[in-house]
Amino acid sequence: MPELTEEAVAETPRAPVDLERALEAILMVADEPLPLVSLATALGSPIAAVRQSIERLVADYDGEGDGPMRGFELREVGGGWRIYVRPAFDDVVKEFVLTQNPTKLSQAALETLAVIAYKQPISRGSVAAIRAVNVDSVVRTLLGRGLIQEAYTDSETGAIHYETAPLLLTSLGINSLDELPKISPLLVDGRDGFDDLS
Amino acid sequence: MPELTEEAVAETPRAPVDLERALEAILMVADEPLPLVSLATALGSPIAAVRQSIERLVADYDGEGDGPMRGFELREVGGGWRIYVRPAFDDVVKEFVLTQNPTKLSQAALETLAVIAYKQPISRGSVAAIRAVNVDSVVRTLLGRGLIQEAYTDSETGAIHYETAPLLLTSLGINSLDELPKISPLLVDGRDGFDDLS
Amino acid sequence: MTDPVAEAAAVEGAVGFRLTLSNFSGPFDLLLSLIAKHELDITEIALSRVTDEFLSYLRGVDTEDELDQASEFLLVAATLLDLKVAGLLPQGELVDAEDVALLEARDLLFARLLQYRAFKEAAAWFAHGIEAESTRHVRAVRLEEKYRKQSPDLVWTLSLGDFAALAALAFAPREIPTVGFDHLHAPLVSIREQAAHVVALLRGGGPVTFRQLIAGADQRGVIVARFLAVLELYKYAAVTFEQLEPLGELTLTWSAQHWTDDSLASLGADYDA
Repeated sequence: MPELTEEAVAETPRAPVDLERALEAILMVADEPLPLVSLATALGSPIAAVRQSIERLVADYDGEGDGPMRGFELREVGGGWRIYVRPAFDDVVKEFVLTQNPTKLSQAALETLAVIAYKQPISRGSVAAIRAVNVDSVVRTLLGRGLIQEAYTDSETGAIHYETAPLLLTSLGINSLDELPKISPLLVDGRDGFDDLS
Repeated sequence: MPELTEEAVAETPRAPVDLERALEAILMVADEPLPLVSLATALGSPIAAVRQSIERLVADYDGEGDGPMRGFELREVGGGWRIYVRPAFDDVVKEFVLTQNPTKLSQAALETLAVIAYKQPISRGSVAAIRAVNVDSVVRTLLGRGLIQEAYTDSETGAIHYETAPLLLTSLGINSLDELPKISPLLVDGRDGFDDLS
Repeated sequence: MTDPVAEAAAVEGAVGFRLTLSNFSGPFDLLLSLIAKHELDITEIALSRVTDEFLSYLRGVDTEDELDQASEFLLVAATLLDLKVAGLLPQGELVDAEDVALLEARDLLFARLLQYRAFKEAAAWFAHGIEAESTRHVRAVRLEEKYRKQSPDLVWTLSLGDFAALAALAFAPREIPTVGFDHLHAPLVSIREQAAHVVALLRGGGPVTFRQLIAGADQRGVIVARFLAVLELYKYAAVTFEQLEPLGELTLTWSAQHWTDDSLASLGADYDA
């Protein structure tokens, strides 16, 4: 991905309406969340203009303009934009999509995922220390699900450090890790010496 | 698919607007063209009503109502209805597809291809277990590149098994899979504990 | 939620201990459940009140097989017991270092419990989020044939040998072995990383002696790994070596014809097993 400033992308300015229609066309073939910068690159338009067009499309589909509220919506999830069915119609749609809903994550897997999400990058040993149980098989499950990935291997200890994968954001329906709930209030009194436990 | 007459489907009539919104929700996620009768069955609406709603949607997307002409269109193909990119935007979409598809396969894609080549036919789950990462998107890439193909679907689990396509042989400059160099010492271990990966 | 017992068995593939302790994922999980059962807050009193119950869960553990999995429980149990015994002593009088150590152990236990509880609550948020999102439907349709044809042609650069090496790499266990080093508390050394170091030193340069190769390596593990790396590189015909007399100076020369970073990645795979 080339680095782009908002200005640099500008080449052939188009009328905003064209841009919205072109965006719709691209969104029809997208198979992953599309960041503004990818859209701007493909369209040869300034990021600012693309952002505005996206905002207008969101409002359009939400029925805030002249048209009706559509059966679909434009959502920003996992760092990009994609077309989703509007929640009210999720049930209607169900039988038309081949959903192989994976088995639910176990409590142990969810807790391990939470530890990794808040402490990333983190080694398996450190996760095990926090959870006070062996986490090897749970980490394997999370890797296989694509919810976490290897971040790096510590050159001294050889310990693999893990981080959350982009799929986690999509699975949670959030746009970035910043949207995770703050964990410090959950720790109540935030005792000293907490950080060096891990 | 049960046989349905136009009358038999009628059960819970809905307001036409609702019907259009539900239809566009379904059409947004449908991969295959959907016959009227399937849509009518799913929505519990008379076929005639569904046909009218479809016609209104076509006109709507074509900009014949109050709204703009969309970047997508609703078209009847092979006896069913599906949403496609509007041909006027073919160039934009082609440009986008170009930027999304680099000419070289990623390391992850190559490794997955290697696993499939040596273990075929193999399900996605089994590849994921061997590589210890989620391989859904790379398998899609390899399918799209014509390097692998579906071999069969396991009748019990419904898991699709993949095999390499002739293009791989051509790319490697060999005539048959027998010519793949043996790497057997590394294949014997049959890794314990990986079976529980979905 | 699914049946927790079946879930624990299926997900962890665990035998024995987890099942004996029904469905608690670790000692903190059990402690928190016990404290919650008595509707208590996390305090010293709460801990002393649930200690007996906690210990009763441990009585199911009898075989050596389960001991490994039980060790974390036993550690917590020991701390709890110490605290309970100390509770019989007059309060507020710190007599010796042992008491101080006990207070530290107690605070550590509290801190870890609180931390565990925080992550447990976060996990509930994750579960809810994933559950809610799993009902959503995203547009993900096959690319139309006319656009697929538009994809630029693949540039294939791998030779048959490269491809096999890649397969070997993919099938090799991804982790550097840790067993056997843990109890020595020695840092783990990766042969592949040491090989990278060796390659960097040798490649494009003149002959290097093994003595120079291990200069600055202060750990035996690193020296061993570099030696193994040299042997691996020799197997790949990437280096040649010369030793004029037994136990004499070993001189290495870079001799690889086709060397890529991929070759390095597949190096030492045998040692991974």
